[in-house]
Amino acid sequence: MINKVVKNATEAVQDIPNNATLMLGGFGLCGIPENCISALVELGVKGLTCISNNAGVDDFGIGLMLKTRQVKKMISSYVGENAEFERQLLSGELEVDLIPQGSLAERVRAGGAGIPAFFTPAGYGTEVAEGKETREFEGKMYLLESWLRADFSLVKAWKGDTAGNLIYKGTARNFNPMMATAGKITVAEVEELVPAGELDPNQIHTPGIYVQRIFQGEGYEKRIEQRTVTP
Amino acid sequence: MINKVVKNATEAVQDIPNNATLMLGGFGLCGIPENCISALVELGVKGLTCISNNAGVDDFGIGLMLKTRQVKKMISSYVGENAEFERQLLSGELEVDLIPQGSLAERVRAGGAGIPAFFTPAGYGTEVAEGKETREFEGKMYLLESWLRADFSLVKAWKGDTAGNLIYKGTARNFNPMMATAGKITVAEVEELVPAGELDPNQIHTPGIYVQRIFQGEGYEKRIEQRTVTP
Amino acid sequence: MLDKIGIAKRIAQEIRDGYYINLGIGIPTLVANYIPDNLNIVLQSENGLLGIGPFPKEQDVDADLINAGKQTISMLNGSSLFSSAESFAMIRGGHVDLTILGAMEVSENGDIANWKIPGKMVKGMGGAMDLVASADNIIVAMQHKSRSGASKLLKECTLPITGINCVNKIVTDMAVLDVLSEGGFKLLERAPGVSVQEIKDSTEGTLIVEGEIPEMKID
Amino acid sequence: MLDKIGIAKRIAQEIRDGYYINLGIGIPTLVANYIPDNLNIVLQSENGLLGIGPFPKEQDVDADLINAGKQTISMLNGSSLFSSAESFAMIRGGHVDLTILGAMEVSENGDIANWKIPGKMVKGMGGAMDLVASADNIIVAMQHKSRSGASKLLKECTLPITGINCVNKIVTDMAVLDVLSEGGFKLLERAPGVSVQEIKDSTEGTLIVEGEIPEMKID
Repeated sequence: MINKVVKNATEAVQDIPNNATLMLGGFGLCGIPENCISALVELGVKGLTCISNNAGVDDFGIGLMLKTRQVKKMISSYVGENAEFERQLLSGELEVDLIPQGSLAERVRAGGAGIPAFFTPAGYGTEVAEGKETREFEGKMYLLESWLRADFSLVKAWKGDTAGNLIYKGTARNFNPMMATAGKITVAEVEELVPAGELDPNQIHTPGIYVQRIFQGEGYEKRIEQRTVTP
Repeated sequence: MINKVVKNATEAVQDIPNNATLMLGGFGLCGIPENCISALVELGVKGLTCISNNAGVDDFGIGLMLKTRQVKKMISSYVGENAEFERQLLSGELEVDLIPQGSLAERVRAGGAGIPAFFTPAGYGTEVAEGKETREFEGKMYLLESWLRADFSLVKAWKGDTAGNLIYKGTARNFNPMMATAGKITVAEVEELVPAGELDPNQIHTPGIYVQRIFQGEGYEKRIEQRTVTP
Repeated sequence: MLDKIGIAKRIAQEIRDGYYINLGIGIPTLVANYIPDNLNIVLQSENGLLGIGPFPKEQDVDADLINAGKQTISMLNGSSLFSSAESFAMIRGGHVDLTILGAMEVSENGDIANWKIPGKMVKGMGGAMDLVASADNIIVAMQHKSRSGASKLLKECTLPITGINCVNKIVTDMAVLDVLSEGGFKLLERAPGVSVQEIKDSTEGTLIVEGEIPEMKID
Repeated sequence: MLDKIGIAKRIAQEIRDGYYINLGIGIPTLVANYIPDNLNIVLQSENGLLGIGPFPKEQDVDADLINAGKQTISMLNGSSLFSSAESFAMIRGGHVDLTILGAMEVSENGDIANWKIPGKMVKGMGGAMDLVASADNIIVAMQHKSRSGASKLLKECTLPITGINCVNKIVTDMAVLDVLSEGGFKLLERAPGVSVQEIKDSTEGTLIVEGEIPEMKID
């Protein structure tokens, strides 16, 4: 098997150029590529287009890259947890393209799966459908959505092996599997990196073919946005 | 959790009417719903449209249903292993619709996923594209394919639980996961049925929401078409 | 007039055995607390989980296990985890039996507006547009009137809409209403102490009242 | 003239370190036996496996583990299993680096015919149409001429085609040829003992011969 291991996040993202299009896995702060985000902030690349379901919070996740003005455009479904985001959007520093969450997920999957466009009912009759082709199938209206792809996809998994196979944990899976398929270069950071052969082939969530670089991350904070407990 | 357990294949398929459209999982004879097929032969329903990657062999798999003339139409990608199939096709008793394997898989997935149509490059410029809409995306030509859905989907898994969650084994997974999503009623037969809670939620291949009936099958033959070994 | 818990309790009565249900943020989330124990239902979380359980005990909190409202949760026996693409495949494919969500406005032909207020910061539609465009059975939980007293059950939505012709039923603090496929709000039940006239006065869209309108029964 | 093993050995020389490869049935399958040990490659089986290993020992045969030719196989360390939809997503999405397949005919603009002969029983295209329409790098393994001596490298395919403008390279028993994007078969190498003239005589489509054509080096 091909060994895809790189040393750390810095090595993994070092060739990401200014104005690149990135996909970043995660839902809220759950399952985000924490190490890669830190390395991007350190690297200081600018003009990034970030495809990510959310935009982090003010002091964590993609919020860290917003603070340093590295993001030119966000493509997301929900960006409501971030005051700095709001400020940059209102001041015109930041562009935002809001996409229904299911369409975002499916457009990313389509990007990885070689499907340039597909019909979905989401957004029909709303402003999301403006300028888009619509069509009726079996009495219901749909609109045509196109694939999304990225120069680099940055994903976070629970376990990975040296061949690039990934296993996610809990709801930290979310957008990571599709994004792993839709990057020209996909970088995976994992909590535990094991030699090829240690993961059960039957239980792999992301086959190694989609992953070009992998490393074991460190110091995961895994912040919780809404800590809700049963007393 | 909802308990979806039925006693056996006979109970699971008893209400399949004549002229129903069925999906049957499997690739060759690997991962086919053996118990359900036997029960269908016993039930004697006629005029079936069967969506299945292959059509079994003369004396096993869907071949058994061909022998009893229960199949009106096959929708498949490859049907080359079956002499009775050939006889019925040439005599006009059987219709066949041949679909590229990837388009078949994706059309079934689309059926389960509420996507009525999508663009794929497979078959462009060939007879498969005849009568279909074509379109260029980024300099490459694609054709529009539509979803496939069924009245009943019959799938085979390795393990399942009473809530309908399924785990497949090896390459017996193949078409089963998508077909499980695309049947109005999905029947799952499993080698081992366990109480809800015994399967790791992180390792489920088919979430229980897609499965309406489940039972533990018996007497699996698991025939091998090409037994190839290293001496 | 019902409070939020009353609305949640009344909606819980709409739930049938065997349902897979997606609950939106706000009042819909409260519905989970009032589902009768004898019903086997499964809650779907669009970030990739079937089988949402109660909030975890403090020692069981797991940052990798949250619901679509980003709250820490637990899983029940028989749960399954999956990607966002699979989750919305499930939603779009019509596999979820019931969707309960909040709204800012509903029109008499079943349009819903719940994602954007002009002039206010746009937060995004999240999964709402997929949910309303895909589900066959949508119940809206909402206040009948705005704080300023304006009806939120309208002839036409004034806010940017989330989806069209999609709402089946509305439970408000004042009433239970069906949205008819041919258009119009059909009054089914009154909240305790609320008269038909009060509901008429609070409904800008076409209200259809046939026969005696019973009062809701809420425990 | 090369035998089947010779064709397989020559194609194996086209493989680069790190490639993910889909091998068709027939000669392509043989290629796996001649890939240099120092290359790390992964074989994809379109029925849902990355990391095909050798045929299993008799005692390890598993009916649930077969390749696309329905042969029992084994898995290597680092393998992964997936559905047919995922498998063709991988193929369609261009993630497989090299596709090697057989053909009945190839035309000088890269069309390939390998699934159907009019008048004979149609078995179906299986995954061939997806593979040829999706792959960026397709090598065809084939005999240069039919049994009756007719060229199989044609100006235009006579059989129903599997895909258009898709073949990049052809390795036959007589020659290695590139299919140029502007059309034409560019002769790269001769099989041992085969002259350029013999290749010319055996190629109906436009053959482009520039300079000295070296003989293949096969171990």
